[in-house]
Formats: sequence, C-alpha cells, structure tokens
Amino acid sequence: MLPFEKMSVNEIVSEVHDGALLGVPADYSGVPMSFTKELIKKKIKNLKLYCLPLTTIQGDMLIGSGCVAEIEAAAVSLGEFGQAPRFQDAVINQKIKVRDSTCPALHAQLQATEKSVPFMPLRGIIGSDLLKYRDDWKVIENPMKNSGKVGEEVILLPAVQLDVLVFHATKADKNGNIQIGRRRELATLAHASKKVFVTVEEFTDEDFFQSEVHASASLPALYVDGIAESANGAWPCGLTEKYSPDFDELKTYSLAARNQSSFDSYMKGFLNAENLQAAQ
Amino acid sequence: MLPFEKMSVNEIVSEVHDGALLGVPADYSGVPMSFTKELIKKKIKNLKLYCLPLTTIQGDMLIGSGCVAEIEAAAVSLGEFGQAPRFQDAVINQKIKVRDSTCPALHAQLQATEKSVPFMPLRGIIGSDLLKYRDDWKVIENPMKNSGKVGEEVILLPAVQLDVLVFHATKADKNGNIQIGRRRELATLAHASKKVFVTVEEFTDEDFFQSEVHASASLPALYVDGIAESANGAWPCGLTEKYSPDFDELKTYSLAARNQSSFDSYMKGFLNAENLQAAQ
Amino acid sequence: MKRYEIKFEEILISILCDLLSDDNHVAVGAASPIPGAAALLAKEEQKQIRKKLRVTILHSLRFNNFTDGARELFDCAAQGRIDTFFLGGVQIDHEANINLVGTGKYPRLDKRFSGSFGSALMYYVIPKVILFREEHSPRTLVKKVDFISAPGISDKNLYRPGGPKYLLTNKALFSFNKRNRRFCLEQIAPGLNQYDIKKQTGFEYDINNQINNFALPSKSRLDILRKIIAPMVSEFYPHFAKKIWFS
Amino acid sequence: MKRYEIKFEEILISILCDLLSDDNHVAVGAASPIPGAAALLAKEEQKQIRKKLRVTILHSLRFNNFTDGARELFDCAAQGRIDTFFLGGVQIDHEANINLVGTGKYPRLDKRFSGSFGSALMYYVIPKVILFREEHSPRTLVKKVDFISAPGISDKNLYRPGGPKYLLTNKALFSFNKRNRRFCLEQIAPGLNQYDIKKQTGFEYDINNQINNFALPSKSRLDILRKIIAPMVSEFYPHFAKKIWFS
Repeated sequence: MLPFEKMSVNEIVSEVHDGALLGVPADYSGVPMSFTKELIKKKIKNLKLYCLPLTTIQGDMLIGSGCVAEIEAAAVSLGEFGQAPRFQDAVINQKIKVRDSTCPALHAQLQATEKSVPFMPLRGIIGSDLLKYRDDWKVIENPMKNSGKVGEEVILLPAVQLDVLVFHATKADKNGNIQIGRRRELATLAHASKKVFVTVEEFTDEDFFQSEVHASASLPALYVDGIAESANGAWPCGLTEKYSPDFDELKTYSLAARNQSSFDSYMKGFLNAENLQAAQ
Repeated sequence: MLPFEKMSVNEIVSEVHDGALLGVPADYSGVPMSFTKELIKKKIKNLKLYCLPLTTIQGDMLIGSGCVAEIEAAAVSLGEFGQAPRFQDAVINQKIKVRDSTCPALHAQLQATEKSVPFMPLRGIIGSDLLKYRDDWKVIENPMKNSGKVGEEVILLPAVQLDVLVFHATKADKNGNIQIGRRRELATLAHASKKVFVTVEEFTDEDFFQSEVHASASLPALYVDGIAESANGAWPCGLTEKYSPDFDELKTYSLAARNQSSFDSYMKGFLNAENLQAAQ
Repeated sequence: MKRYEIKFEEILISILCDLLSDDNHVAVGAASPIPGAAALLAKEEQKQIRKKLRVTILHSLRFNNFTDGARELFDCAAQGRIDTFFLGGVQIDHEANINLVGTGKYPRLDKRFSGSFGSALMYYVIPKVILFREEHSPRTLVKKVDFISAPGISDKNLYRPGGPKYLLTNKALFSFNKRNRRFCLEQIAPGLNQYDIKKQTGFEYDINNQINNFALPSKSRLDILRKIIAPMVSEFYPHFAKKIWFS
Repeated sequence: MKRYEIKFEEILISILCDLLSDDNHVAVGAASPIPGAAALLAKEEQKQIRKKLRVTILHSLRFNNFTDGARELFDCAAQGRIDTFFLGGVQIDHEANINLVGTGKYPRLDKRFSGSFGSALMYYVIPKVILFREEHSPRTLVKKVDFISAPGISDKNLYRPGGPKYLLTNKALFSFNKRNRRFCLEQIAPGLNQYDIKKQTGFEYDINNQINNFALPSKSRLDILRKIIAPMVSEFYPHFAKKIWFS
C-alpha cells in the first residue's frame, strides 16, 4: 500500500468536471501544462479559472479552446511575448466573463478560506474601478477603536474555496509530500482547495521530513489527493531549478494565437504530439 | 563592510527599552535565553510580553525578576515541569496584567500587521470568557452576502505591532539571512515587529539563497536589524536539530521558582555564571 | 500475558485508541503522552488492515506534518482537515465547558493555571474533541466552571461544526450528547462502581443502559503498543515512555 | 567612450538610477528590464560608497529576497519595508491615475490589456512609485484614463502612505505634485524641446523653471553598467540584455 494516491495525468483530468472552479498557478509556480493538454483534449467546458495571481499560456490556451466561462485574475498575458491573444479576443467578443482583480486580493481571498473566516480585509483598492464591478467585495468603515485609522474605509473580500487545484512540481517524496521550495503561494492554494492534484517531474525515495530544511520546502501530503508523474510536465513553461521556459515555443505560440484559425492549427499539433518535447 | 549588522548580545539588550512590547517565541521556536539573561541583568522594567502563543521559562524568569508589567499569551507554563510558579504568583498577587488569549488569535493579530490591515477576523472565541475581558476585540455580524453563514457573528482582532522581537536560531548566512526551518511563526513575528534581533549558534559562510530548498527555510535578512553569535544561546531550552532541552536544569528551575527567595538565589547563580553551560 | 501486568496508562491508551477507529486525521497537542500513544497505536492498527490514519503530534518532529509554522494546526483544523483532537481542563462542567485558566473569580483568581491554549478555536471546529483529564474528582468535574476557556455548546448563529464527543478520566468514560447538553456515563474503571463515579463527579449526567467496565487491551494490541509504539513515544515524550515501559 | 555610443536604454537606466539614491529597498516587478537594471546599478554605486541598497527583483531567483511566496511582495510593501516600486500603464492621466486593463468602456472594451497586477495595493502603500512608460504619446498620456486600475490620489479618510513621485517616458521625466494633483516637467530627452513634449502629451502639466535635458551617464557609471550590471541582467532578462549589450 502506497502512503499516497499515485495517478496518471488522465486520472487527474477525470477529477475535473465541467463548471469547476480551478486553481491556476502563475508562470513561476509550476504550470501543469501536460495536464492542461489532456484537459483540453477532454473538451472540458465552462471552467472558472482562479489565477494566483495571473496566468500566461495555460489560461490563454484553455480560453482559446473554448473551455472557460469565467476567469478571475490580476493579469492575463504572455509575459515577455506580450498580450494573451485568445484572452483578448474572448474578452472583446464577450465569450468569457472576467472578474478583474489585483494580486493581493487574490491572495487574501484564499487566505480567508485558509483560516476559515468569511472574509479578509485589505487596504488599497478603494478609488480603483476594479471595485465598481465587484459586488462580492464590500466596503466598511473600520470598526476598531485603537487599530488602523479612525473612520478609514477598508475592503472586505469574500473567502473563496477552489473546487480543484492542479500544479506541477519538481518531485514528490515517498510519503507523497511535494517539494515546492519558496513557492509558498502553492500552499495557500492547496489549503483553500477541496481537491488538490499534483504532477511531478519524478517520484523520489527521499523523506523530505527527515530534515527541517527540506521539510520547510514541502507541501505536506495531507493536502494532496493524488500525484502523477509527468516528465517535462510544465513545458513549454519553465520549472524553477529544472528547466527554463522554451522561449522558441512560447514565441511560436504567441504568433499562432493571434487569430483563431492559426491557434486551432497550432493546438492540433500540440494536442496530438505523442510526448512533450524535451526541455533543456 | 558586512552586508548585515553584527552585534553582541549586550548590544541587542541595549535596543530593548523599558516598557517595550517584546515578541516572545514559544519553547519550540528558539528561545533567546542568553539575551534574556542579559536583559534581566540590565534590570529592565515594565516590559509587555507578546507570546506566540506561549512562553515557558523565559517568561517566568522575566516575571519573577520584576521586569514585566503585562503579558498577552495563550499559556504560560513550564511544559513537562508543570505550572510556571513566578507567573502564578504574579497573577495571584496582581503584580502583572494578563491579557488572556488563545493561540490562533495571537497568530491572527500579527497577521493583521503583516498585511497592514486594521483587524483580522476569526471564528470561535464567542461564548468563551476570554472575550469578556478583551475590550480590544470586537464582535460584528458577518456583512458578506455569499461568504460564511448569514447573520453569523465573527470576532475582529486588532493588528498588533511589536516594538522588538528577539529569538534564537541555528545559523545566519553570510548575507544575514536566518535559518528558521519550519518555524514559520518566526517570520510572522518578524513581519509584525518594528525591530528584529536574532542570536545564532553560529555564522556560516553559506548563502542560503543559492538553492530554493535552503532559501525556503530562511527568514530574509531584510527583516533583521542585527545578529549576535551566542553558542548554546537557547540553554536551558532546546534548539531543533541542535540540542535537547536540559531537563535537569529545567527541573531545578521549576523547583527553585516555587517561592521568591529560592528563585532569587537560583537567579543569582544563573545571572553570574560566566558562560552558559554546554548543552548536549 | 497476565492481566495484572497491564499498566493503567495502557488501558487509557487502549480506550482512546478505540475512539479513533473511523478517523482520517488525528492531531495531538503539547504535553499529551497518552493521547499521543493512542493515536500512534490506532495508526499502526489501521495500517495492518490497509487503512490510512494520519497522525499529527505537535510535540514531535517526526510526526509533525506541518510546514506552515505554529498557526497551521489551527488553520488546518478550521479547514475541516482534522477529525479528532484532545483537550484537557482544570475544570470541566456538565455542559462540557472547559476551564484552563484558573479557579476563583477571574481576574482575581485563587489559583492560576497555564491558559486556554488553542481551545477557543479548536473546540469549535474539530468534529470529535475528546476531553481527557486523568483526575476525576468533584474539584475537576464541576457543576459550573469558574472560567469558560471554551464552551461545550454554542448558539445556532455561530459557525460551529465541532465540539465535545467524549470525556475520559482515570475513573470513567462519558459520551457527550449535544442535544440534551449532558454527559452520559459509558464505561467505568476496573474496581469501581456507579456509586463511586457519582460520588466523585460534581455534575449530573445520564447513564447508558449497557454500562461496561473499561475494556482491557488485547494481547495483540499490547504487543503492538509495547514493541512498536513505545519506542516512537520515546522520541517526543521520553520521560513518559521511560516511566511506563522502560524502567 | 564617445557620446554617440551610449544606447538610449542606458540613458533611461541612468535617469532611473538617479532617482533611487536615497532608498533602502527598491523592488522591481515582472517584465521590467530597464527598472531592474537601474536598481542593480544604484545598488552597485551605493556599495562603492559603503552604503547598502537592497534590491528585490521578482523575476529573478538570485535577487528575489522573499521566502513567503508570491504574497510577500505585497505584505512587505504594506508593512512599509519597500521605498520604491515601478508601475506602468496603458494609459496615465493628469492626476496620475493608471490604467492597465484596456481602452474603451469597461467591461465592453475596444482593446484589452493584461490587467491591474498588484497596482491597486502597491500604488497606495509604497512611498515612491515611479511610473515608467516608454511610449510617450497622446494615446498613452491622456486627459482621463478609461479605467482606473489604481488612482493617483486618494481621499483623506483612506490609508495611503504611498503614491506616484515620478513619470519617465522615452521623451521626458516628470515629477508629480500631490498637492496640486499635477505632473511637472523636469527633464527632456536629447533632441527634443518643450513644444515637442506638449504636442505628445494628452494632459496639462506644470513646467520646472530649471528644465534640463536628460542627464547622460558618466563614463564610470557606463563602465559599471556594462561590466557589472549587464551580466546580472542576463540572468533574468536574457533577451533584453542580449539586445542592448551582447549583440
């Protein structure tokens, strides 16, 4: 008996249902691209993406493939390769609903769920037009006597619980603990998700909890519902200390995505490739 | 030029002033006992201790030595060696003010300062007598429409900023980063303190940020105002992966502290010992 | 192995172990060697029938599953990821209110104890809280506690998925009935009868029709406890382990 | 080294560098090679006069001082531990409101851009925010932004220790005066005059009496930039570094 649930990427995909609120990690946090590929193949529909705090190619591909109904994010772009064309197109043509946010609000809404409180306060935001379109955010006057400014207005953000989180990581140890290093936003995401699945470059025989230093770099197995091995699973995105982003491929994508038909033919190749390309 | 401030333990002590709100780590987080010894020698007065979330011998010694006016904690005890006698005596004889709290509230108040928000919500507590004696805590009805229970009552806890935090750790790297391992409550404490000083077993030539795993075990130097070397600096408390608590000494203390005169003579020996005893 | 060889602590461990059989995640706070040993015993027995029980023992490095600092226990509990936790009490009353602060009229106490620890959240959010207080006397089990560190029951308008389910002392095991807000006597320690319990309990309680004596651990359970669990307990409660098993 | 050899990006880096000389901690967000290079240059120059400037570059592993995940930048800024940060803007208006979301009437936009990132907090809490937008034209510097990602100024009843201090484009450097809610023209790019700036700016602004051309980097600064800073920038902005220095 394994101390954790070993799955295939496709088994993870089968745990994500139409309409799910899916946690999406930023480009620096381990983008689960091999999972995303299978998710698109499955023709999933009406996903709601919750980006912490942004998405790049993962979100743009899912949107361009018609899988997304709604997205909550602080930014959607292709980073160095400019704007995210399928996202732009979907917004302009009102194919998706965007809940425009700001990075710290996306963190705070998950921290509320992490602590199981109904809301989290935040400063800033008031005076931004973001607030006009967020009827789930609420402005109150600071009710505290000796903390904060007297009479200051503060925003309360609702607790958001994700249905599913999937991310890609370097390795899992023999007990199902995941090495996340400094990417602690993955822990916040996991704490705030009903289900958590992880793709990893490799399973190792290590026990991360044998040393305090290594333990501190881990997401404990208790938050993880299943793990799949997937070498180069973030390609063409990069994975910290493992491989850089595949800049050529990302550039190719950014050009192809400029219109739907060239995007479609790019995706045909991407989805049918037997294996993911080896990254350096 | 060193990239950080190297100090002596006495120089750290001179940064702590009468009446300061001092952050006090739990017995598992690196108790700065060599600092505490010098602080008592300095005859500091009217300290307010903020314990995250509890204190053992450090708090009891400071209280018994007349250094403390107020303490906020979820618990004060000598752990395996029973109640904290100088604390008990000071409470019964009303020599100190106790702000009785509960662990998650002590964490949340610092998290509010970490995020620079005036308050942090928390569930629980309502119905506990703790609330009756905390006029800095405020009960509100959940104002959110779709988050939490409709009409539920929630406590708001004030943001608390510490004047000074001092803790003991295994090592500092050549850039002044501190290895804290899994003791991430030390990061929360540091984020919420105006000044942070650390005593360490040793300075090393390492650069913790050379690897993601090691970096993730570190408190960044940017939160640290000064570091002093102090071998066995937690003695007679323990230090994770370095040395166990000195059970014999802790037991000796627990017996001596039962009344003020035997405490006083114990402290005479403790304060005048040239060096801290070697721990195994 | 003969009956008289069983230590009383082993019986308590065994009773607590029986209460954990349906759990997925049991957490044990500081200074709780008997609950800690019970949780590890349950984990080992579950493993032998190929079920997984996760045990988090805060006082241990090896059995501490957390990496987000001291607040993670509370966050994790509030998220609903911990099934069972243990709490004590200087005083416990008939409505399962617990007092960890002191006796007398707060804040002018007659006797001060350590404090409420995390009880004012944990008691609210963990579905199965087991109260464990070895001393069973009219001064520990009282009609009304002098200070409520955490209440046994809350109003409907509060978020409270958790609360007390059992109370174990060195004399008896009670269950707690949330609806009628009363404890119910379930088991009695060997050598005692219902009258002894009544005399030593400061509050009123119901009595189960089928009241039993404390169940004694089976030989196979004792073997596991002594051979596998005792050395584990030595890691984080060396003094307790030495006293019970290695002296 | 002759003047015509200086790249225009190097001038921008040098101007930004001059704005950082009093700082203790400068943070640089994603996709900001010129601010990133400027911050590292300032750090190196400070080091040579034995002063310490801390630089946090989010896009880098080596210059990322954080260990608490992606939220630490925002928490750290809110705590008042970051002196200077850089923000851009699809549009910037006369009151220093910035728009990172799109043009047209939200939510039915004509053109959509990436989004507000962390601006809706960072702009409020960091004392010296430097707006950096290379394109200087009536479509980027507008009378009124179509969407306020973050406002330049806030009401008194808000907590707002931070805000805009400068705006640098490829044509001019402005300071921002919080009291009269206007930008003030301070420096002009080589080869341009005040009339050129006026024509290319969609909003009104004040003009400093002593208006200068962009200061050019000294030879020693250029040496540091090319020999020490350029290789560092290669680590996290390889394409930018290659374009400017290694092609």
